Amino acid sequence: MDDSKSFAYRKSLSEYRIKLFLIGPTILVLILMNVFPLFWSLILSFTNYSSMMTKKISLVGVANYSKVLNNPVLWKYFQTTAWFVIVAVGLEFLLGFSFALLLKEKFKGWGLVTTLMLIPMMLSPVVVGLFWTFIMDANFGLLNYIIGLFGINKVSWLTNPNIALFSVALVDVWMWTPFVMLISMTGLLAIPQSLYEAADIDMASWWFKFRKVTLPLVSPLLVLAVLFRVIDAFKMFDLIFIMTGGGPGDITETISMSLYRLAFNKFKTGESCALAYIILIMIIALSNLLIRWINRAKS
Amino acid sequence: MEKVKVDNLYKSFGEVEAVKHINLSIEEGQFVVILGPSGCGKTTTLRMIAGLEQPTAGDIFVEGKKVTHLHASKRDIAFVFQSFALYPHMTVYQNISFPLEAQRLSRPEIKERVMNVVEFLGIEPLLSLKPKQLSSGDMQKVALGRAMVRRPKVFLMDEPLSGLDAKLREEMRAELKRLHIEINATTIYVTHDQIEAMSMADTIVVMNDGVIQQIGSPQQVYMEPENIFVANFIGSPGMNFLPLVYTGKNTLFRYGPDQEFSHPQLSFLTQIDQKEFILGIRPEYVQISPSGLMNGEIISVEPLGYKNVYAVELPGGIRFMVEDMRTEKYSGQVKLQINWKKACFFTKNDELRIKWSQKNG
Amino acid sequence: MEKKVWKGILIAVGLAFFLLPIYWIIATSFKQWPDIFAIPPKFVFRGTLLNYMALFNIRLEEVAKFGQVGKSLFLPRFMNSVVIAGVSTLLSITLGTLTAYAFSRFKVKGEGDLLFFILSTRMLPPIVVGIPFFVLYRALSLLDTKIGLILLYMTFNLSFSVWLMKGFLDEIPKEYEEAALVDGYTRLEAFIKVILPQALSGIAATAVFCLITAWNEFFFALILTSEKARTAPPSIAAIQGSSGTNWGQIASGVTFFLIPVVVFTFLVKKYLARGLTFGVIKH
Amino acid sequence: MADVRLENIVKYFGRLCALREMSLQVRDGEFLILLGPTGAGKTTTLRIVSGLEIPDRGEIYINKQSMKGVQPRDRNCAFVFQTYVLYPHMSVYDNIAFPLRSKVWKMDENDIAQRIDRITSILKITHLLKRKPATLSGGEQQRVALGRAMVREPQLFLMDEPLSNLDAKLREGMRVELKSIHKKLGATFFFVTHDHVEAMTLGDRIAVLNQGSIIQVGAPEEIYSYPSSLFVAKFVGNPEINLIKCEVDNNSLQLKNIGVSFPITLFPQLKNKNLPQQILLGLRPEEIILTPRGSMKGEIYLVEDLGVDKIIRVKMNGMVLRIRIACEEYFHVGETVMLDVDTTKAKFFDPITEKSLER
Repeated sequence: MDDSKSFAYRKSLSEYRIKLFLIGPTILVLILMNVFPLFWSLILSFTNYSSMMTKKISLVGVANYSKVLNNPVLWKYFQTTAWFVIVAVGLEFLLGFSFALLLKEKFKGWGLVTTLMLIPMMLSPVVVGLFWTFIMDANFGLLNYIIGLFGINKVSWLTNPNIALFSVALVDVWMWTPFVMLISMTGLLAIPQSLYEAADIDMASWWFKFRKVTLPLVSPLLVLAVLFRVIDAFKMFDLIFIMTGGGPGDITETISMSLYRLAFNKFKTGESCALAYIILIMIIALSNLLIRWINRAKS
Repeated sequence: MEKVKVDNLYKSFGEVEAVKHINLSIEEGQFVVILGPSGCGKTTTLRMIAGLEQPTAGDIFVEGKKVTHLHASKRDIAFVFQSFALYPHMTVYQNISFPLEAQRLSRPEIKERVMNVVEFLGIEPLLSLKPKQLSSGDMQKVALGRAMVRRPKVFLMDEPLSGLDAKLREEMRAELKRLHIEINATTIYVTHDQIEAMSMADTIVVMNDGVIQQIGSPQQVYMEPENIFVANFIGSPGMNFLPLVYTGKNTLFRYGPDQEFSHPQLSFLTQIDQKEFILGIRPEYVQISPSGLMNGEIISVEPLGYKNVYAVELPGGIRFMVEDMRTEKYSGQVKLQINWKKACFFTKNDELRIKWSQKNG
Repeated sequence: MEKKVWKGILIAVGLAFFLLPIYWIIATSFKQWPDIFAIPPKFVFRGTLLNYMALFNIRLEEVAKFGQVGKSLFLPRFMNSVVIAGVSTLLSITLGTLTAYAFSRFKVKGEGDLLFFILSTRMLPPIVVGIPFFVLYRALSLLDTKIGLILLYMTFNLSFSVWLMKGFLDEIPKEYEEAALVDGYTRLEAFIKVILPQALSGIAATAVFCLITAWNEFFFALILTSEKARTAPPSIAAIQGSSGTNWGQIASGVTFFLIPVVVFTFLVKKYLARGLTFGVIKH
Repeated sequence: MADVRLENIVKYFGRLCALREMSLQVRDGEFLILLGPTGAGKTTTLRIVSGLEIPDRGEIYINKQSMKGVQPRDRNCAFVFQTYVLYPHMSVYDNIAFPLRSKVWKMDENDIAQRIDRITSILKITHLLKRKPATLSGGEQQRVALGRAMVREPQLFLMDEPLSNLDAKLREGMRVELKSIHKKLGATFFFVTHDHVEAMTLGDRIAVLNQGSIIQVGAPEEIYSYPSSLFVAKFVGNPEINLIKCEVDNNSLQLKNIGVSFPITLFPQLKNKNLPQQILLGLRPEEIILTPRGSMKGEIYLVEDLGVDKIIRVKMNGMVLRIRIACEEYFHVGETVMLDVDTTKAKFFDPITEKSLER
């Protein structure tokens, strides 16, 4: 064995080299495939570049941004998106948490029932959008048949302007309520049984236990679930694209849908990059909120 | 009239019989310790008395009133959990005031009762802390405070000291004992640690395999164990056991492959219609002395400072533990002398202690 | 007793709410042409495999009798999905596990920030990243190539598998490696012989989540592929477009596509909470 | 076999100093106990000797060879973890054979089988060889961990509180067995524990460690009867030693809050020593005697019956003394008793330096 001095030197080096070898590639890939494209689109957002026309690219400064910012139609689409997020995530929270409370106590077949209920969120939004369009069909749709059983007459879910957005939100609720249910159930099951036994011994009523023990202990996870949902719902594109394509008219046009139309129908690449960056800033704000909350939940 | 009466209590989980037809009656103000190895049914019994577990059969009475199927929240019984079960999101003050708030007492009355419990336990500086900021000793005191503040009819404690380290456990034992002397509350305390049982109990209930082996005072359980299980479970190191076979000739008994000895004290055994017995003798009543009856070889010595504990191998592979207060150390071949007055004799087949009046005359 | 009955009913309603739509589309995929549009909708019907035959171009002449004409490209697209999802998962799992191992076992300077940088790349909305990728891939002629999508899905799943695998590796105590080190093994041997065997269930679960994510992806497939590398999701949506609302064939396409996802869901049901929150929430 | 020398080891974890200029010598073939409260740096010391941890400063020598930069696998010392750390996916046989299959040993299979058979018969676990660790009891797991350490016949056994997870009865049995294995193998045992009873019963010598530095090293009796500092006196011995404040004035010892005084000459340990004004008298519970002609009066405050003997606590105007009496004597709470001091065994400490005065 060579003299131990150099041997020690080699050892500490190798640990540094191991770390570099293991972490380096991932960081490189993420930079190449994420940071670089974003940087590239930032540049494009200051030009009048259009991926279809071959005319010369020229810098237009913040023209794109000002055009986007004071375009009233876009603010309407932001409003539609906000409305969609509030309705969808709100319903998901209420339904999800109540199902979690329902399924807290284990019963025979509990495993099967909970897993079956979690399938919707695992499906591809395209597939869900497709078969819900079929189910929500005005005349031969299953949904109208079922509400008919309760005496409510047929509803044209996706074509009636004042409920189209609600219908899409309903599908989002169908798909993502299981997510909120799963997270709140994890929170409920994490509460040690001995706390409820202690509360029983202390002669606490059911409502007192719920208000003083269950709710405070499960709330961090509930907030986390809602944050995850808000970010996802804000980015919603697939369902809208499949079910209504933003129609009727532009009633259900969310911001992602309008960005898609701007970039891939009208091919105004520069402008769409500018709008993309505005959306990106909002998402980063929301993600920071989520990341800070993840730190709190972890501790 | 007893404070707590357990009448023919039976509990099974599927075919596993956890508690088999036990009877217990506990007087007002008594400190009763239910002692036994893990899995002997002691905690299940305690949880049934508290109402956290429903018995399969049998009844439980508190102050004469039947409470067997009454929900835990209607029994006015306090329960200190092994894991303390403190509410993690509440401060110490809120934890202790929780039971009083649950009964919707007035705010000033809650504050007054909580504060005098807090002073009694000396945990004023902890009031605004959360459980995870407390040491295990403090957590244990807060759990106690939450139980005391309600002034319940009975205190139930499920191995509350097992989470603490050795030194703290010793202090808390003395603290709990002092507490009991002061508030004189009927307490049922469950533990697997025989030192805790011996040092704290007025009465010890030894349980094993779901059955009560013996009920008695610490001295009774230590000096006159009902059977071999109790004799071995109490005392550290446990009692030494030596199988004896009566040779039929006056008081001559055989032990090991072919060693024999006799002693007048053994004469009463000869009158029993059995030939095989087991001699039980505590390590502190076996002396190394030249006039010893039995010989053996010392295989290890454990110096404890104020005494030495020897492991002595007798012929036939039987190992005796011997405690010796003298400072000088022995080794190699020695002779062992038994303090016959302190010996116990068990029958070989049912391992029960032979009670004979003139034996300890 | 009464509370139990109410609970049973509510759970049954919940199950119906979530499962009926899925059952309905599967049933539709086995319905004859007229039964599909029956008013009131038919729950009892004579099943047929016509829709599947049309989907996989089997005995087209028999199918033609029912007016569903035209060659369907579902099978090649389905295979594209399998290849792209499979390869990208393999890449992201290997790279992700190695990186997760480094974060879990070594003290890395600025670990917190690095990890959150990795997580934030997953938060980017596809629509925002889509435009620059379209322009770049066209410049690098990666449009409509399997490699293009594989690279993209690998990146998408890489950050996810780093976080999930770190969660799994953190649960394996460090002492196992240290025991192996003292027993005469190098760190690499210790990793292969002691850590990897215990992490297999974790790796499998992470792989399944990556597969599902890549399998279900729609937006990038829509804008970055057209013919050769087209995956199933955009092509199923296209069925609707081409020959009018051919719901029978759509139903069979949808059913065939969602079966693997349902199977995978049951495989990883123990890790669902963990998988959907980047390993932040453990069951 | 192996001797270990640690020379002023310093180890920081961030700002926390785990080991402070610590030096220690483990003699060849010795059973040395490293005793100290949790957080004293015991486990860190073991990990530094085994190479799992690198000290910031200081030298380690095993058999006079510097271990600087030597990998754990090349130090030929076995490490028995507190939580046993048996590989869950391997059978008991593979767990024990694992070290011998490493590149360092490259032993062929039937040699391994032979050696395992010998080791497992000593440890009485041959019937467990096919089983997976999860199916074993605590005691069995502990023996398998010991087997994995013994199988390579290392020069040095490093043991990190291996008995602390066993229940009381099993621990007693394992102590006797560990001692006999040590005698049989003749290897050097470096054993860490926080339980002073375990230390007293197992160790040939005990090194007391507190907050990263060695306080005292000596045989069990020496540590118990002649503690070099207040810390050792309080840490070793159950129940804890009684400490009484005293004042020295013209060769008489005033026990302040008990109101009694003794002539200094009574205490041979204090002969011709220049004593500080204030000193602390240390008396172990068995060093206070209950006799009718005792010089101190007290009232019994609590009686704890441990079967083999009784611990009674006597209150003497504000101070509580712990006294050990034979189990025959019988007292009840509230009774007044007379006490006396075993002057030969009394220990004296300087309250400021907390050092023993007899050194």
